[in-house]
Amino acid sequence: MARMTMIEAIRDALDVAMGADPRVVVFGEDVGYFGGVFRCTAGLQAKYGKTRCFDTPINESGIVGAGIGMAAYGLKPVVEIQFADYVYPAYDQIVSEAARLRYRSAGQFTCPMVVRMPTGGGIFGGQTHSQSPEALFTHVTGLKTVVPSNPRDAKGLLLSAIADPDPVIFLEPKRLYNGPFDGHHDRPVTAWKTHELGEVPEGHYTVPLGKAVVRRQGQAATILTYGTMVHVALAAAAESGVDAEVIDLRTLLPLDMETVAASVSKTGRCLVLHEATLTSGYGAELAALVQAECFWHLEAPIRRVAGWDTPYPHTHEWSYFPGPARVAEALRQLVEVA
Amino acid sequence: MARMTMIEAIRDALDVAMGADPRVVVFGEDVGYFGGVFRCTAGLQAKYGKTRCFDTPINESGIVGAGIGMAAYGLKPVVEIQFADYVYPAYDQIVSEAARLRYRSAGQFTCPMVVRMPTGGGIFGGQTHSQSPEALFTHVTGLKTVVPSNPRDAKGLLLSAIADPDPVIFLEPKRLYNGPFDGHHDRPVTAWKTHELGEVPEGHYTVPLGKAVVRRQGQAATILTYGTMVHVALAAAAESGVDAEVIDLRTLLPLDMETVAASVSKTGRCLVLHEATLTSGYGAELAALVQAECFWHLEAPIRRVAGWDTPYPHTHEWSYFPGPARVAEALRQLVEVA
Amino acid sequence: MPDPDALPPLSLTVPEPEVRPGGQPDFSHVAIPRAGTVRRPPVDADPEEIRDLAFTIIRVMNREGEAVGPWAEALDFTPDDLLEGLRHMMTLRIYDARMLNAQRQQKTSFYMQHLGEEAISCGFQRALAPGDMNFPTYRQAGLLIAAGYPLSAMMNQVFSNAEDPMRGRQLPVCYSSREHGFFTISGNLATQYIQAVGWAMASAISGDRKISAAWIGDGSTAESDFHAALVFASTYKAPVVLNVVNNQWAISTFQGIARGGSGTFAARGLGFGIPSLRVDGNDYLAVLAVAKWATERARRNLGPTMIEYVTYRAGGHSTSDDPSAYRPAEESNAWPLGDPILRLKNHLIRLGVWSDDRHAQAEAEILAEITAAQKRAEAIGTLHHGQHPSPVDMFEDVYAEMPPHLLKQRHEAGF
Amino acid sequence: MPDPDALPPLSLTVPEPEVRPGGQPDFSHVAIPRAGTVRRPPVDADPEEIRDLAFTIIRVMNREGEAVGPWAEALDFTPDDLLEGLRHMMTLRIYDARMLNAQRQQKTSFYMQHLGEEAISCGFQRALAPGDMNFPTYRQAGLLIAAGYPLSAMMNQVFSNAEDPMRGRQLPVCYSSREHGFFTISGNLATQYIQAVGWAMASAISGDRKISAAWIGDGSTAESDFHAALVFASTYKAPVVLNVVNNQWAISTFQGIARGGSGTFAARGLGFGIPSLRVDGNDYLAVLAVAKWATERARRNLGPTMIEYVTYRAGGHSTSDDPSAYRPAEESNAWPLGDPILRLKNHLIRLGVWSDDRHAQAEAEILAEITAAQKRAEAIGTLHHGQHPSPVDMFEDVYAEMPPHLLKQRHEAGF
Ligand SMILES: Cc1ncc(C[n+]2csc(CCOP(=O)(O)OP(=O)(O)O)c2C)c(N)n1
Ligand SMILES: Cc1ncc(C[n+]2csc(CCOP(=O)(O)OP(=O)(O)O)c2C)c(N)n1
Ligand SMILES: [Mg+2]
Ligand SMILES: [Mg+2]
Repeated sequence: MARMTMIEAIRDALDVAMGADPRVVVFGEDVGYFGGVFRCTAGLQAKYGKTRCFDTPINESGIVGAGIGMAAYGLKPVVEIQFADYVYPAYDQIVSEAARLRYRSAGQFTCPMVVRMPTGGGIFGGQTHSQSPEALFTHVTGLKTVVPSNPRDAKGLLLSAIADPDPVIFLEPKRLYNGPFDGHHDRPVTAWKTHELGEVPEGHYTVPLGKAVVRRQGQAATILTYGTMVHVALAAAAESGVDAEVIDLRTLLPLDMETVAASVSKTGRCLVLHEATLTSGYGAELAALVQAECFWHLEAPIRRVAGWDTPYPHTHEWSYFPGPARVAEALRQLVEVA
Repeated sequence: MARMTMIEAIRDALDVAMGADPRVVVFGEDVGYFGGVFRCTAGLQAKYGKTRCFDTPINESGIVGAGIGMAAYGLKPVVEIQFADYVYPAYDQIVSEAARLRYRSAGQFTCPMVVRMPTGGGIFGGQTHSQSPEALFTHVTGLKTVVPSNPRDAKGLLLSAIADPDPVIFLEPKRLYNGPFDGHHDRPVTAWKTHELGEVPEGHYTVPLGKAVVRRQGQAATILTYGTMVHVALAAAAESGVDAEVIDLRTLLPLDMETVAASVSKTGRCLVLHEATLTSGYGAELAALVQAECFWHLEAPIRRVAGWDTPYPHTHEWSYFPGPARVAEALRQLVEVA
Repeated sequence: MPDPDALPPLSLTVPEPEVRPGGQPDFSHVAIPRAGTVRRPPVDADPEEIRDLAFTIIRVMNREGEAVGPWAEALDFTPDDLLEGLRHMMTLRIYDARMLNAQRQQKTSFYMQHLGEEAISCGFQRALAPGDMNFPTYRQAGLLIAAGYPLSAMMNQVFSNAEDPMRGRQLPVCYSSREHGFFTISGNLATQYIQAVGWAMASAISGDRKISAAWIGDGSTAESDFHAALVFASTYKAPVVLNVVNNQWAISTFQGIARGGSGTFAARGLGFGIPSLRVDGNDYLAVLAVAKWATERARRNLGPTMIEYVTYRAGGHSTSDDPSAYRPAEESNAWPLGDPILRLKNHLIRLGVWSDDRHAQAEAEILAEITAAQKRAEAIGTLHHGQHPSPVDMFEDVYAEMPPHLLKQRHEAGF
Repeated sequence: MPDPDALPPLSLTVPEPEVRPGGQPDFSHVAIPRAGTVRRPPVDADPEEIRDLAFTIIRVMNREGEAVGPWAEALDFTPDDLLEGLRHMMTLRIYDARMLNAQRQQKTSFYMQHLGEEAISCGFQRALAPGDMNFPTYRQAGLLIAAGYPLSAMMNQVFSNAEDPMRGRQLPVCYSSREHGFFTISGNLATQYIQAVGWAMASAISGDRKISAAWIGDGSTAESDFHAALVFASTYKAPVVLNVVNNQWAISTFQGIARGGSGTFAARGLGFGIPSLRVDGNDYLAVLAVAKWATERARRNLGPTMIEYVTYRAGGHSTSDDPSAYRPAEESNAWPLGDPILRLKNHLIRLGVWSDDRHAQAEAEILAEITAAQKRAEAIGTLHHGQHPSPVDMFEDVYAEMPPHLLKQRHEAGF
């Protein structure tokens, strides 16, 4: 199997999808000739021509709005928003249009579109290159929301998303593009080629939407997380000495509640972890669901570890980011509750 | 004291604020000459002139964006979004700009602006005149989010919001504009003049932001709610025979956690109630907070009753709306948990 | 350094309509060229060279009911075609009147009429072919009528009854029919303008021959998605017709608030190098003529065209609106472009293929037809009576396949 | 019914720049009028009558370094003023070079330079008065330099050190100084264009005399808030100058993608009835001249003006960008409008107030000044070394008063 970065895996997924289905079209700011500021679409224009992969004007509402029209026509647009922080101008098109097209037309018009965007912090990107807006999508019915944590999943999930008959928000943790990152920003950078999940099968395969995966088996507590934080959680489990089970949700909506409930019912303790700001983050939904489903199994209050409720600051990046030390400390406190 | 509808109370608050402070300006679609599609600004242009209260082009991003510029200048804009369902085009300006101005300029520029909008269902408005998007604001740090449930609070909260040095999202449950509504849509309409909280003091007074109020004392369970659902909760408490304590949160962010925790610690049971769709709704945050703060007091899982996770349907309005029967049933189940 | 103190203080301009209730309606400032006087350039004309067409009004029928000038000459509609067009407009007007009345009787929650604007949607549709797609607003039901969508289906939706094709999920007038080239109407203004451009781009990407038509009101051109649409249409030369229906009002707000300092709405298109025409929206023949010109441009891959239809919203904005609060009640009568149905009727009489009697007879026939259809629809149900879509339907079509959490909620709801 | 099958299938147009890497740069398609040949209308001219100014390029300095024509004549800057302007531009260029270098040494996370565009921001600022407000993008630091904002404050922010006036919260180049008429820069494109209009409206509402200036890049004019700004500015005649810096590129995307079929970006303003000028952005005197014209319009309550500055982004988009991947490396040299610093220098030499020697000396002085300031800033700290703002600051200024939940989080964070 080929070793790939997450960028290469995403590009490969797009290549496989475009090769298999002429209806797949890819566009966004700088994605055409140049191949995207993170190079996720590099080479696609040269291979498939500039009407299948092209640059757009800088107008996120236009990108998504045009994509909706194309999807309704019968194409399968995979659009890129350059950073998740810039998705808000497109929010109306996503919420009021893409998410409701099937419903309000009683199935006459549908929106099989994927909206890809780099998400999360860890690159000193400050307020406008670091945000994690997933909760703003999970609250919107009609959307599916996906966050891969490694190249193998990224390709398989993206192929599932492209095949999906409904709009999918595909959030790519940019700090994972080039290698797994466990929050130890002061240690040497590791590359995907040293990681098992950097092995990406060739050609077409899928990782199904709505299925979580247990990344680490454990008995003492469950960590529910996704994206970059999966790696932080694994580091924290190792460093805290707490035998935590780490669940990589992969798809936030629809959520694989079965896997979640099974784990928490077993461990009796639950830590919810994400980079996004705490209040009304997706962790709130996870905590609300878990306390409802696993109430009688819970031996301690569910803890949430998340980004502080401030804008994502530039210089303070590592005070802001919920790194392994903070997670480990929370884990220890979680298992100490008698 | 004068008896007023919630519309009159809001208009009165604007009148008081505009009279006291020439920096207060009011604008939005149809708010000028005509006085707003719900008449909340009727008479203000005639009284204060068309540069203090005026019609705008139909561009919500422009309304909020211009408001931000004015607020930074030193005015106090109170803008109206015609329906909360139409706020999404302005979402970028609210999230990326209004909410972060103070922070990113280290206090050089601030945004003392109020964004008013009618929210909620119950008027056969279908998908685009019924939404409750509060959770999309509570997730955004830098904003305050307010939802009044009666004329007296509406005026006092709006005056607080206008005085506040930061941006405030002010959601007005449109089904409460003309009278309290407890979800019994098949019963005769009641008017505010028959309700104690329809008595609105004259002139200036405030209801502080961040303070909840107990609308009904009870021992068996706590209902956390706001807006229209306060009245539904009261009806459900009465009809279910469950001695529920009903808390009207009034401000969702910052939340009056003290009042919430005191009540749930006392009753040991908690029901969270809102009109907005369930998943990732504000109720998730409430449930997450309550289980964390009151874990050892909880005798049953926290229940959430909310709008179904579908777009707000037109004809099915009363199957969709979480009315007193559904709440009463949930209450009964909640107290039955042994 | 400049010294601002040397100048008087600034003040804010807030545009106002010429008259308010109590005043005397006056449209003398609306410059109306005589029918037949505006030139008709070839469809591949350079947009810069036809700028004048964005600042005039293309008109075909003169006061005598004659079709005159180059736009008339380019039309290839038979008298029968025009009689059909008249019937579409009459049908829409009578349907509107019935539905308005039904709303007063609480058989529906809400209604929006087309009074005075019938020529635009009824006419434009005639330039489209099967497979083409409109992205309409709530004031273009004439597109459906002219495309042969059954009135009974429209009524079932208006009455929210068990046969509502939208299964009770949509507002009464927010129709949808893929088959009839009518995209599902959004309650959110302007969002669909850019979707229409995307749809047209998709056709071009696919090497197909379908074109699309975007629709927007004067007030809604202020929305930002209008800009998105013009940017994309201009850049990719999308085969789309960008229609702006300037009916002078946006709820209570006169068109000057959206238009600002530009002379016309059509001028907006010029800023993008998009050929832009301004047309008498109450002149069915003029609408046909410009629609043909613009759709031909799109079909010949020459790119987008903007059309501003000058018309007047003679009724209230919706059943929730009373326009006498913000404009003189007589303003509608003073509107100088006349009534689109009367004007086409006069033309047909002038042609010798129609008469007052036949008109009256047609009116009676249509009314009978609509009344019969309405009876059938009402027999199924109306908003508060009879049979409605099942609440189970409420949970369908959120996704292609119902995810577990929604299934759980459906069970909780008792289904 | 039309028969689309009679026509060939549609295809999508995707605009392409004239050349790509490997090709020969060619700007022969850029029509450049001779300096001094474009007329200067009175500031209260009817926008329709000065349409031509949106399709030409106003230029003042000719090849010989002379200031010629009506725009030159209307300037009232002394040679000393111009020498100061030259110094601003030189300062900005040297500062940029130092900061670029500092980024390579990882003293800052990120930097964006102005190479080739210095005349625009350095020049425009001279037309403003205290109290006026710019709403800049990340490529207008010249506004700050010309307004006298200390370079040390800029560096402290670039280095994210303990003296960073933004307390570590903002990106390096996203400066803010209310005192210097420089609104806090947003990382989100175009959002501030409409805010500038709102600010100007506020001044007019208050009966004040302050005006504002909005800034946007060619690529960002595609954003929807650009439309919002033009609509509001046009409707309320806001005292704002709407600046568009057309530096030919938006990261890797050439300006044709944003501009589409319209001849120029200035043409966009015309669609709103806003007087729109196109100016040589590499001609410091031309920038001064149009800035003066437009600000005078604003101050005299005549409403908004749009200015398109024609220039070229000679460097990479940012330190994250390598332009050789998408455009010929030599393109920058082929750019026909020359270097703004050299051009002003030549003019001043021609005037007899400057010389090559004095220029070299000034360069050395400025470099020394900046190097000294940089030393001081670096002594405080750089991104990964020295002293930084306290993480406590991270929790401040989210709200005027810290709400309980944030206080709790601050405690949890250990402060
Ligand atoms: C995004 C959004 N904002 C506001 C509204 C409320 N609204 C509905 S119709 C309307 C006026 C539209 O006027 P115009 O575009 O001129 O169309 P007309 O009604 O005249 O046909 C407004 C403001 C809306 N539906 N969507
Ligand atoms: C809303 C938004 N979308 C995308 C971006 C990413 N982005 C940053 S700069 C840029 C290009 C802007 O080009 P232009 O407006 O021409 O300005 P220039 O960089 O040439 O000065 C893009 C796409 C952003 N910052 N904000
Ligand atoms: Mg209108
Ligand atoms: Mg540029």
